[in-house]
Amino acid sequence: MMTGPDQKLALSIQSVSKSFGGVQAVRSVSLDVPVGERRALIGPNGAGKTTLFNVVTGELPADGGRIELFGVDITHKSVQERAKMGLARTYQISQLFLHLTVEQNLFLAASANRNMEFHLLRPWRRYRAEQEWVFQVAEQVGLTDYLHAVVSELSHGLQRQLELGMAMAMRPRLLMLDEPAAGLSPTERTTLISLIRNLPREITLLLIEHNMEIVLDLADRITVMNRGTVLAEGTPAEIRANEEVQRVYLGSSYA
Amino acid sequence: MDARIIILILNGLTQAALFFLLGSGLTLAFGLMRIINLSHGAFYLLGGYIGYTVMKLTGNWGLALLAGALSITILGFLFERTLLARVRGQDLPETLLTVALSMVIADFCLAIWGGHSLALNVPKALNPSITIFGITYPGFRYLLMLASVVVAVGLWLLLYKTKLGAAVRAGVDDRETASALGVNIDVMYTIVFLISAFLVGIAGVLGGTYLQLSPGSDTTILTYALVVIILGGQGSLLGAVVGALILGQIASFGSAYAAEYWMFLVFAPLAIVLAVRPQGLFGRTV
Amino acid sequence: MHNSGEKNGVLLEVEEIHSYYGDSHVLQGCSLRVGQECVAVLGRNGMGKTTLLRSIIGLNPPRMGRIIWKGQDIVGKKPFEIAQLGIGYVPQGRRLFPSLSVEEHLNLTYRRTGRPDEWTPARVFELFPELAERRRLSGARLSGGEQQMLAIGRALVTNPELILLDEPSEGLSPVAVERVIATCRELRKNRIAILLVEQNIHVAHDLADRVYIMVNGNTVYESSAAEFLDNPELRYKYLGV
Amino acid sequence: MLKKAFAVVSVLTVLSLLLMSCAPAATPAPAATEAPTPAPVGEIKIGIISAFTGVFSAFGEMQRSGYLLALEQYNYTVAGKKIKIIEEDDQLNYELAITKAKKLIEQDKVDILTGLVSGDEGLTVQEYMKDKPIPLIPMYSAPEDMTMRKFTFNTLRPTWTGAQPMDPFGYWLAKEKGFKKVYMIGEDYSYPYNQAGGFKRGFCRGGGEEVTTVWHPVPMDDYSSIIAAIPLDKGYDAVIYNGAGSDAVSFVKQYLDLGMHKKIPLHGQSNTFERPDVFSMPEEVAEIQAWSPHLVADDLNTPEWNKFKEAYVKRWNKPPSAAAEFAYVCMIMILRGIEKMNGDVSDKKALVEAMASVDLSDAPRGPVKLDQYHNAIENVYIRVTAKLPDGLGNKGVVTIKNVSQFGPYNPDVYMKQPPDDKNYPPDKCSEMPAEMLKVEKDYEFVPFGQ
Amino acid sequence: MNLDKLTRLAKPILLAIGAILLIALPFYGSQYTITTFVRIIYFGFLAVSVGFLLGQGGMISLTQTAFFGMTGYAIGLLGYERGIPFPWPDLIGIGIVLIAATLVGLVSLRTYGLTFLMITLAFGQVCWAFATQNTTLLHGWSGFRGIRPFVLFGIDFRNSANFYWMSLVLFALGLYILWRIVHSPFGLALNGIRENPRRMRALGYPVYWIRFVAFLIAALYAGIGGILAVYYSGLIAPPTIHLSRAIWALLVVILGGSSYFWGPVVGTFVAIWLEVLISQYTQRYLLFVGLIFVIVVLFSPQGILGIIESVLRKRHLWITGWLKARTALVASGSDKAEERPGKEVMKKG
Repeated sequence: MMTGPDQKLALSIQSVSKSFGGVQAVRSVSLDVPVGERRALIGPNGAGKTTLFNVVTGELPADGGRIELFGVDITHKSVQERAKMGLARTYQISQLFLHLTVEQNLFLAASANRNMEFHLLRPWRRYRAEQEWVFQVAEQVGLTDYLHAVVSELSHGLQRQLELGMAMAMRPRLLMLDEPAAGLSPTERTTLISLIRNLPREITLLLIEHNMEIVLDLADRITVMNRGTVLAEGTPAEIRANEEVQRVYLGSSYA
Repeated sequence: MDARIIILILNGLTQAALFFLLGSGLTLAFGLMRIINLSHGAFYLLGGYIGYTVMKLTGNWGLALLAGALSITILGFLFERTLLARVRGQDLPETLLTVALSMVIADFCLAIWGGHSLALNVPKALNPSITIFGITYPGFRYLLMLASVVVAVGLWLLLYKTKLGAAVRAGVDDRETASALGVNIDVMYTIVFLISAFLVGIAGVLGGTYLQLSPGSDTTILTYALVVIILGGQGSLLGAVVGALILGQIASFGSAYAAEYWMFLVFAPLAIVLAVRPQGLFGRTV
Repeated sequence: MHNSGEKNGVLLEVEEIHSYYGDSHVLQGCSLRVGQECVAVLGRNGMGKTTLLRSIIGLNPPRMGRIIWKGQDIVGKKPFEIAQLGIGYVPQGRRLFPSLSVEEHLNLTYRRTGRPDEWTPARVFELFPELAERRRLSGARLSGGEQQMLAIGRALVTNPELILLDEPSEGLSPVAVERVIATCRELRKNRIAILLVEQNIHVAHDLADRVYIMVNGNTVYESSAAEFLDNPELRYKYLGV
Repeated sequence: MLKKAFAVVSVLTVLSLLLMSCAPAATPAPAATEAPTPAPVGEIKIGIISAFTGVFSAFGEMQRSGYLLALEQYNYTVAGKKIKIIEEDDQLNYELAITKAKKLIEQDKVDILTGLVSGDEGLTVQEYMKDKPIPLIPMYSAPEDMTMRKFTFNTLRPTWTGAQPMDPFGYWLAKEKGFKKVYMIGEDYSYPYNQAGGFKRGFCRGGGEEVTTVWHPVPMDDYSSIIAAIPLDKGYDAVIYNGAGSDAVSFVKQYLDLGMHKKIPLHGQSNTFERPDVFSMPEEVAEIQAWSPHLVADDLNTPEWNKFKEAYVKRWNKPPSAAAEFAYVCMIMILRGIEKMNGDVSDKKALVEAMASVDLSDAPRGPVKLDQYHNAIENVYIRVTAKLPDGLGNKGVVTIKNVSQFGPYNPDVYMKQPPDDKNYPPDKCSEMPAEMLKVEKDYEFVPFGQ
Repeated sequence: MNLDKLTRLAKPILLAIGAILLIALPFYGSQYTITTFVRIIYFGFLAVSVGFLLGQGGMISLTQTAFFGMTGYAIGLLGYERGIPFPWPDLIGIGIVLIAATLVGLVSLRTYGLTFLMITLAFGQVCWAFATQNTTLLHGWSGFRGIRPFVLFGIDFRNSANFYWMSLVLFALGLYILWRIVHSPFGLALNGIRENPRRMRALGYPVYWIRFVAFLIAALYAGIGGILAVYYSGLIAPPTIHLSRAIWALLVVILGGSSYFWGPVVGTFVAIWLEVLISQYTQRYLLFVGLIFVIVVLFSPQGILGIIESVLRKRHLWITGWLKARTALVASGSDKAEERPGKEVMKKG
């Protein structure tokens, strides 16, 4: 279950900080995720998990520290450059192209890093390789029947599946999922978890989730954050046994 | 310094005074309501025309100023309450509604006051030739600059020294939270819109006195006002001051030294400001 | 203790409301009651807790269902009207106004009632002396804990009978969380009802008389706070902890 | 979805409101101009393009009052034929003018085309009409080339050119008033070029030395920079403002505001002090006694003028203006021409000839006849601003009789000169081609009213 | 089935008939009809330009008329006045449009929504004011007039039929190319930006540059329309690029249906013909056009094409419903509509 220490790192975060106004959301966080690992990031609300995500993807600039992606320093690279290096993410609140079809959404994600955005004259449907990849991804995330449906007419669960599909379609090497199951019904959640579980193992996974069930089910290792810092890191068993985590995350220290 | 240069600077300041009256209300309304009132130019024209008619009837310039300002305020109130409030929050329909109103007003003005050029003639008492350091300049223009400074100070006091001003600023920052805390944001909208209409009504009469009024003044004036707020930054009072000063001097020196190109000269600061700070010199990122 | 709501008469009653956020159906028939007490709404992320508070204060009016405040249906009223009826709101993430100073925050929302024990900016400064020291400072330049105090203070000066608190402990240091808890106790002493949305179970544990559990936009469980919070099975079932 | 639908609905409503508001409001289609349907046999169609809306709408309205008066006097019937007019508004947009002209000619198949306010409008439509037989009668449009270097047989203009009143004015200022140097500030477009050209020729011929010309773009709001730049120490006898409409109002007001009239006198071109613009100027305008030339003076007192004025005031309840009189005369010429043809307008060439030979010696402003290029030969009046019983206006000072578009010059020599523009004729009289200024017989000045 | 075949055939047949009718227009249409169609084409270019930005990219630009006028001014200045022979002034004009679009685009495309609208409005007005103020080059209010079309390969385009055919070919070509662009990965990316620029950025798309290229394409179309306009009307002057024209173009796009590819074309066609037809009866034709706008909008905020689509969809439903009833009796075929009841039965079972 644990990946060997000799393996290369997919993501390496070294003392990264980020603050908004007077609030320090992320304080000198360091985190290493080896290639191929499935890592969960847990912690109470406001622990700085989503902010850390945004800093890693480049949507927010880091105040300090260093971020490496597959051994390359990306601290000052743009969102686009990071995406091109194989970094993909999903959002806590779905960020989809609501008035396009599922197929179009997936195609946009699939062709994102293929430098096709300025191909002006050839219809996108004629890019066979991308088309096939879109079908493949659609199948992976269970959307084959909805390829021609307009996204805004899909149910919330299907939209979350598409959110995952969009990230998958980018052929990521590091996939970051921000509460993929947020707001789903139990059946929808089960579907989504199995979709995530069946993702190819070579994709490194970094996952924010509140639901312990999901975390224990999916993660190889868990990092616990609290108030902007890393509190603990370990295998699910270790984390479960960690009293400090219990205290903070379950909030029993004040009892 | 050359007397001519001084006169040009004074001209620039006079124009800046007018531009500030036009731009300040517009920029406040945009900051709070997130709409651009594209009927601002038409308000200017109508205010000026109403002032003109009152002046014709009574011969009292002060009354004309009052009538112009108040009538536009009332019009602004009716427009805001009956039409804009219906599409509140949908910025595009709101904005296009103002376009429609501007066209209706312009056409209405054409029907009532016709196509010729009209101007208010200021009483001599308000317009003495004032000679300072050997430079003679119309007193009315000094009056215009003074009025503009008074308005700027007044707006500043209103915004930063009163509870109303705090409410407006809170609304600009976060209108949802302000309203959830008991601030009647709709009333704020109306008040700001009224201030904006009042100022443009005054500007109409002042502009109709030192310039003239004719069909087409509305779009020209609207363009000036937009340039002022794009330069200065949307929602910023200080921005309106600075934007107006810049545009005023460009207009004055431009029309003296490069009459054929001066409007094009406006393009340059506009492009530079937008390239460096898309939100304008003193605007906040939205 | 847990049935104090019934004893003191019901202040707020939410009946089967359905609210939407954009196209997504967030609240699906959610109901609850708040009397003269502190009620906590618990649940995982994305279950609709924040939307519930937004629906009550009128920022996200429900499309179906009723919200009764002291016998009056307030659905369809504008947020400021609801606020003026005596509901204070402390939004998630504080949401202070960056261009207003601390003092202006309090003066802006201060609503005179004429009661001798009313909350005035001065009384808020008494309660939070650290804010008094920073009264001229912009709200954005306070520390997280101070921001939360100001957010509570500015709701307090509207002199509400009920305060809606949305995750007050979020992102705060333990000391600041303690401060928030102490403040809420102070409010309870002043007979201000509290509707609290929390993720931090211990805050709920310390404050709440009753709890509701929200799952998928619905309140699926209701009990006294102790009954729920001291039962690990229930906690695990609903909150996964 | 509903919200979005409402948004789009409101957008469209707004835009359509906007469209409606663009519709000509000042010109309700009068019942009289609508031909009864079905159209009677032998109906004659006159197409009219004018700026009924837009910045020149004042002229459009005045024109309309003028030609409708003429038509009503004829009861819309000439030689037993019903006259149908089709009015089209071009909003002073030349591109629209050409579209409307195409519509009137290709679609409505009008027999005669008239109207037109501005010079550019006129040249544009003439350009389109040049290979068509339909007669074109510009009512206020004044570029001299329309009846000169670009003369087309079907163009008839019983009104004026830009230079026509200005040449005698310049001559009079130099010859009678002894002016040597004047400073002319003008609007930067073709009509003022032509006015300046006429002025310069007349001024130099009369013994003047220099007309310094300065041009400003139109429209402009603040003239004080330009006024501040007028050199007071270079020995200029006067400033002449070569502009009209809103520019004139602003310029004159600011000239007085800055107190310049105390330092150097101000005069104007033909339209500078015209009614109704002069009404918007300060009362002091009457005191500064500014001169300007035109074909009409507000205190004309001839039987023809008085008769016209009476009818006009009775019909429209306002005093007539030059634009109204011009339109009236044009329509009278058209109707008399049709009358001459006995109502048969199928031969357009004959119709043009008939109209060109119509007797207009009873025109309200004074006798009018057409020269070989179909432009009017008529009286020019030099006037001075004054307070008249019916408000500010212009009192006649001097009459110059029978002025043609060529002035006193030889038409052939005149037409060999390049058209007037902002750099030609030159500012200095010494640089003016000598052969140009040679005349056989020069103007005589008759005191006004004699 | 039969109906499907029919509808599948109907489209190309109707298209072919339409194309033939359009091509043969000079043989049966009146002079004025040709005039009007040429106007539809050059204004169509302008509307397509505005519609492409609005419909595909979600940008409301009020600078498009300035681009429309720039080629005209280039032709007037270089071709008519300086006598530079055809195609050079036209090509230089296109070049100027692209340079101007680059300047305006680089600056304004950093903003979205109303700010973008406001900035493009200001730039459009600056161009207009420049055209009116500059007399040395652009002749201020007068502009240029008397510009005549060219003779190319022995074809005289001063002949209105020839000119019409040329315009038609250009328009067809332009629309075809635009259709390809809209359906290319680029067009899709542009749609993605309209929907959610933030996600597009996270996906790694150069959002700014995609919008920029779209802006250039739109400017190019406006510029080509301007070339046709100047040759056909023979003149270019400031009123051509006034704000009211920009608003008119926006309105036409919304009338046709801004989210449809053919929306701007349909909108222009309808608006210009309405203007022509109604103005024969009343001076107040704009009021009638306005009323028709309101009616269209009440029934479909998606413009005329929105109405047509919803009518067709309803018809289609009705027809399939009818077919379903018939086929149920026959109980044959694998029509999709019949699968549903089957599934339900299965569930129940």
